[in-house]
Amino acid sequence: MTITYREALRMGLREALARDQRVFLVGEDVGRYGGTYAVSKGLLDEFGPERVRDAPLSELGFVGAGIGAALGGLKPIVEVMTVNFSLLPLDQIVNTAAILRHMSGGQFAVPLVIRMSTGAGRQLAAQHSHSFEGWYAHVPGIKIVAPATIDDAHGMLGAALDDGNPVLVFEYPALFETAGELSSARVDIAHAQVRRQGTRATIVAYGASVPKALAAADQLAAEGINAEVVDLRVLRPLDMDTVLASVRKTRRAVIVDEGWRSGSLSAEIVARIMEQAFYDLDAPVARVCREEVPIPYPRHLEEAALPQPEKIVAAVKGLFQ
Amino acid sequence: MTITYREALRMGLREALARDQRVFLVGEDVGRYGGTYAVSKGLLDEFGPERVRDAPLSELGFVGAGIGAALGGLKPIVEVMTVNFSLLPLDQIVNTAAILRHMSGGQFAVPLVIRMSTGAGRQLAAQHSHSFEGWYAHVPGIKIVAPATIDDAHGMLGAALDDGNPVLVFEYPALFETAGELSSARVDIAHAQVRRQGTRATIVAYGASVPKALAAADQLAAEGINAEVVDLRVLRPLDMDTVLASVRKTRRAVIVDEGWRSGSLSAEIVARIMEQAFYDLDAPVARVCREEVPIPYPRHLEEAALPQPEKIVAAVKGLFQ
Amino acid sequence: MSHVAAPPPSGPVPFARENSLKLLKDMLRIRRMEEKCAELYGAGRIRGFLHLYIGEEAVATGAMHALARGDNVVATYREHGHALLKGVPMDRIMAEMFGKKEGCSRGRGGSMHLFDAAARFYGGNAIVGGGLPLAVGLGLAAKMRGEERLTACFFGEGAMAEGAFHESMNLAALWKLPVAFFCENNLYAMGTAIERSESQTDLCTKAASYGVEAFPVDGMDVVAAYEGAKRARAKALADGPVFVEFRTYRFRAHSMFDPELYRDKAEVEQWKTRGPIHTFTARLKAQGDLTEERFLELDAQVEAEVGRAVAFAEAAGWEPVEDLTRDVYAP
Amino acid sequence: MSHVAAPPPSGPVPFARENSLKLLKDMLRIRRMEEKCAELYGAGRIRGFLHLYIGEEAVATGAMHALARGDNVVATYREHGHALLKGVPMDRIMAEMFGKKEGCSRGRGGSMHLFDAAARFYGGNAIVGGGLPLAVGLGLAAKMRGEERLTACFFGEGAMAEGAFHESMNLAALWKLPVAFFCENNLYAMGTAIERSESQTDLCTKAASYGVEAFPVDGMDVVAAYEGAKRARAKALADGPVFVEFRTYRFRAHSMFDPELYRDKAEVEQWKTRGPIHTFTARLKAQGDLTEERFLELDAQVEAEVGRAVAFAEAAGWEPVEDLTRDVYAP
Ligand SMILES: Cc1ncc(C[n+]2csc(CCOP(=O)(O)OP(=O)(O)O)c2C)c(N)n1
Ligand SMILES: Cc1ncc(C[n+]2csc(CCOP(=O)(O)OP(=O)(O)O)c2C)c(N)n1
Ligand SMILES: [Mg+2]
Ligand SMILES: [Mg+2]
Repeated sequence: MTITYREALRMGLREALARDQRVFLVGEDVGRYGGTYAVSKGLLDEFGPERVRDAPLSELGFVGAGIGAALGGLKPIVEVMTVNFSLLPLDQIVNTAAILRHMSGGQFAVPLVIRMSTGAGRQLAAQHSHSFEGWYAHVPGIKIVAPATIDDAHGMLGAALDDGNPVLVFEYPALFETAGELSSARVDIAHAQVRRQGTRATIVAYGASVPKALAAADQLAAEGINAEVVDLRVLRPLDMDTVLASVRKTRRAVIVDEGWRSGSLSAEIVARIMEQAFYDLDAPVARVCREEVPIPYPRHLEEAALPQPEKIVAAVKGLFQ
Repeated sequence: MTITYREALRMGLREALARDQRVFLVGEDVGRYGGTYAVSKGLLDEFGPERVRDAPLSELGFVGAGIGAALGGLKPIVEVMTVNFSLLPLDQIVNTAAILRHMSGGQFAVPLVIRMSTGAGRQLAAQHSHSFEGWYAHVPGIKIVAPATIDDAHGMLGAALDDGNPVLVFEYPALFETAGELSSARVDIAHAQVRRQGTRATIVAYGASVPKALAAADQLAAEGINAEVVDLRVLRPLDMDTVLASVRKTRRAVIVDEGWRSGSLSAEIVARIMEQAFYDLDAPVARVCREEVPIPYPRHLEEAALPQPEKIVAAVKGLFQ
Repeated sequence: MSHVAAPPPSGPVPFARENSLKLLKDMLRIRRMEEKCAELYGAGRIRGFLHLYIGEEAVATGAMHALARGDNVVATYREHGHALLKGVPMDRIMAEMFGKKEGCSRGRGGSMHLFDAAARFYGGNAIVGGGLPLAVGLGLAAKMRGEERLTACFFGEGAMAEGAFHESMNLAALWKLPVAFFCENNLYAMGTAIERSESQTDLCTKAASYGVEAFPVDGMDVVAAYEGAKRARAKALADGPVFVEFRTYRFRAHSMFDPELYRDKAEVEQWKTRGPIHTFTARLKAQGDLTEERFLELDAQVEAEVGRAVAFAEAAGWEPVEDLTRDVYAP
Repeated sequence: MSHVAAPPPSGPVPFARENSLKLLKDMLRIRRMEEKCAELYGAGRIRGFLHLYIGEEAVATGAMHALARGDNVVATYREHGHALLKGVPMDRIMAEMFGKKEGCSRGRGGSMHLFDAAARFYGGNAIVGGGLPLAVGLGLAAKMRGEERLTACFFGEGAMAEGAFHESMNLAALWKLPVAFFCENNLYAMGTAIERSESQTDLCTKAASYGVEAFPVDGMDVVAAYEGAKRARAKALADGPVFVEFRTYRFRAHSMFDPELYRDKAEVEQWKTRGPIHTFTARLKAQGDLTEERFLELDAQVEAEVGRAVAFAEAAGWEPVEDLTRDVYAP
């Protein structure tokens, strides 16, 4: 079946709501409006206003309420409309959801999923174009997933609900219109995945950067450089085995990250390669990240600020100089 | 003159308030209570309640008000009692203070200083022991400083107020009782500083980890390893010239960071060394960081979770294996 | 909270004729500028999010006429009208919408982020509630510097559910700051009707609980909006913060992406009978202050201004990529 | 808001004698346990932050007696009393204070982070206002699952300035959740007196602005506290959220580090005349429900319990370092 990334997300939501009465969806405009990006469209009619629950503009309040509802025996899916607004409830995520199990000596589980859209590329300017996946990946006690494919957009939500930990699911509006075949394979939220086999360099990417990495690999192949593309998929805990296996094979790597370069998740990947595969490298690992600037509105400047296939191509070629 | 780190901070505040009528201090309990850590004790009597202004518990509100006051022509020093509470106003810091100058095309400056205490080590448990300096260092548009010495505790505030950008000053309760000589030298907020000369390995640290790094270097010296210690001082923008000069000399490095290992600032330092000094290294760079766990209350577990001189010593020795 | 519109504003307009015509013309300037923006959005000249103020023009028009030049204004992503009437030139607004470097934010902000230091227009904020603490700080600065300067802060009724509203109201009231909180209650926050967003739909009761003077105003009536804002300004400069609920309605979708599943067409049509421009026009005509010719003349002047603004924007240049990271930090 | 204490609670205690003695004993249990904690803090056995509830015992005691076993409680860093009376055994609390693995949070939380799943005691939260949204969620879960279960949420008056308070009240009211908001108004947030923290010092007026039933209760009188909490519980289970302002006072410093520069000794002394334990004792004696011997006997029982708890804590073990990262994630 060929569906879009958006439809895959919706299908995942519908299945989760249908499968378990404890699951409910809460967030701003998830119901009557149908979701800002129309992801939850139709679900209000199907499941009613208790289980597809519109919340007022109060991100701290309803994320915290989601945590409480999880403690109270439900399995909430909280939608924070975009990552840009997720700084408002960050305290609840870091200081309650992430630590409660440990701090209570293992007594309390928080089986919660928080979904949010993330990333730039739609000319929404500085306050609506953040990529904070890397920030969240810094926090012990939560898991972070970044679906880049149709199968992951569909399947990661269910896996996240089954996980028993608070899981943050990052969705990429830049991918919402992409279409592809939905397979019947179950997805896990434990492993990175090689999306394209290659021998001469490894490109590590996640989320909306994955298709960019694949496009770059196509171009490189045309120029005779056979690059492998690893989709991280899970940003915490990192599956370094898959990354390192690829790097040890190719001996060269470029990390692509839509976050600002300094302190982005790409730095952690580089540091781990340094720590664990230093002697396997034929060249220093390179990074392609967001420029260190608030994203400007005009298209040419936004494009210049973000990772692009050409920049990835250039970075890979740079590994051979 | 020998004074404590706390007294040096207070002296910096007093001088700033005395020097410029536009400067004022606002935050929870900075006035009548004298500051949670007694840093601002006495300033209310000296400067009055308008300029040493107690704020209600509303971090988002008064940090945002500080930004507005800066726009309105004042030079606010906003105290967020501890970094742990700074997640509440994070949206104002990231989505307004950091981006306003750029997003407005250079029209609006935000000459604001935000002070907060940070770090663990006082058995305050999971919600009161965070180290988020690295998170802040990810954000373009703000500067981040971390005084580790008496001179820096005294002088960085004035330099921050003169800077013209929003500057976050991180203060270390773990160092408040340390005493030392106050010199008359002016400090900048642009450079890292070599705190101990060495030849065989570089230890990079900041904040409360600096004395730990120095203690480790003493121990290493006793064992015949002459280590150099670099105090980062400024966490954004990073002064990599000083770090790289040291690493190129010693060819080995350990980065110490009180933040959780994955995605801490240490990763960025490692990544930059990879990018810029890969061929100068004789061994992979190592890291000594916080374990990936919410800080537990008992002393033995807290100590086990944090960087300690012995762990730094072991990491440096590991570079030679 | 009833979503049913009251009867259209009517009765004599108590202003000198020239003032009335200025108000009318300013409402038209917002309307025509935004109609043009919608058209340009369709044509792909304007991108990103675009939130139109159409239907709500009486609020910004009445309020801005009540403010002094030296007053500060803080607004939201639905701020084209506020920027224009606070004194940001239309051509610079239009260039900003295009993303051109002659735009009022150098093209970097677009529709949601209009700024103008000279006009004391502090934006343009795409974080709901994000401007409120700023306004408190601007008010604090004015007070500490001994300036006679109001800060007016505009926000939607949806923003009142945010913690930022609560903290800002409390701070402004505690510190007795010269801040006017201008709530534009258009009954919806995206698709969320006020009764699903506020447990207390009487917004003035809510605001009064901070010990702040609060009153409602008919936001479809530019006369009431002007008088309400004027009263608020005087009060705020004398005694500290004031809250005004401007009862209004947006005639268009929330943004250009909104399928409007959440409200009836009939409700929209009913509110349109209270449209601020045609009702004001009718009242002025009724009292002999306006003829159809004069109206058409004004409208033509406005259309000409819009035309010039579009031409300016079209002719303006792009910021060079080399300047991408300029202004991230002070030089 | 006057900081002057009202006359001490007086008049007949309308409970059966055994109930009254149980209330008295529970107040004593909190008091003696905390006095011991203060002593142990001085001796370095307890570390970190320690916030004592001394003076405020009537609130938690009255409230917990009004709750059912199956009710949920969410509290703050000043929560020893709440934990104890919700059913967390004193020895496990004391072991937690020591940081021992037999502690109710495995020793990881200490004073500010007591937890007990069996007692439905959800902490212990060192972020001011942080527990309020949790309580809303617990209430939502109870409602969606059709359980007859109250969630009681305790917080200080200082927390009411936080956005978290505002958002939580609004959500609970909108969704009509069975949540009791129990505000412990002790007039200070650290060193900040209520009139510098709230523009509206009448907290019930403030709470009522959310469309929530709100009433004040004398928090120094365990009779009033019990009756207030009982009324709140019934109302919340039937109709949705209720707010109760318990007017109380802390006799000790904010935490063990506080030099108390911000209030007069005379004010503290005056409030001490209203101390919840000695006034209740006097009333029971006056009506013949208590003799001095019986009081001493109760007190001795309590002292014995405290002694056992300390012995338990002393004997308990440390969590091994190998378990440091256990429970970060689900197994
Ligand atoms: C903090 C935050 N949350 C959510 C959004 C998405 N959003 C943009 S506008 C809006 C509705 C705001 O409604 P209201 O305050 O009534 O203003 P109106 O649009 O009606 O003028 C929402 C939910 C946002 N921009 N910021
Ligand atoms: C978000 C946050 N800000 C600041 C603090 C520091 N702090 C701890 S307790 C406290 C005062 C709280 O006062 P109140 O809510 O009245 O409770 P009380 O201590 O009087 O019981 C403050 C400012 C904190 N823990 N959390
Ligand atoms: Mg609205
Ligand atoms: Mg208090």
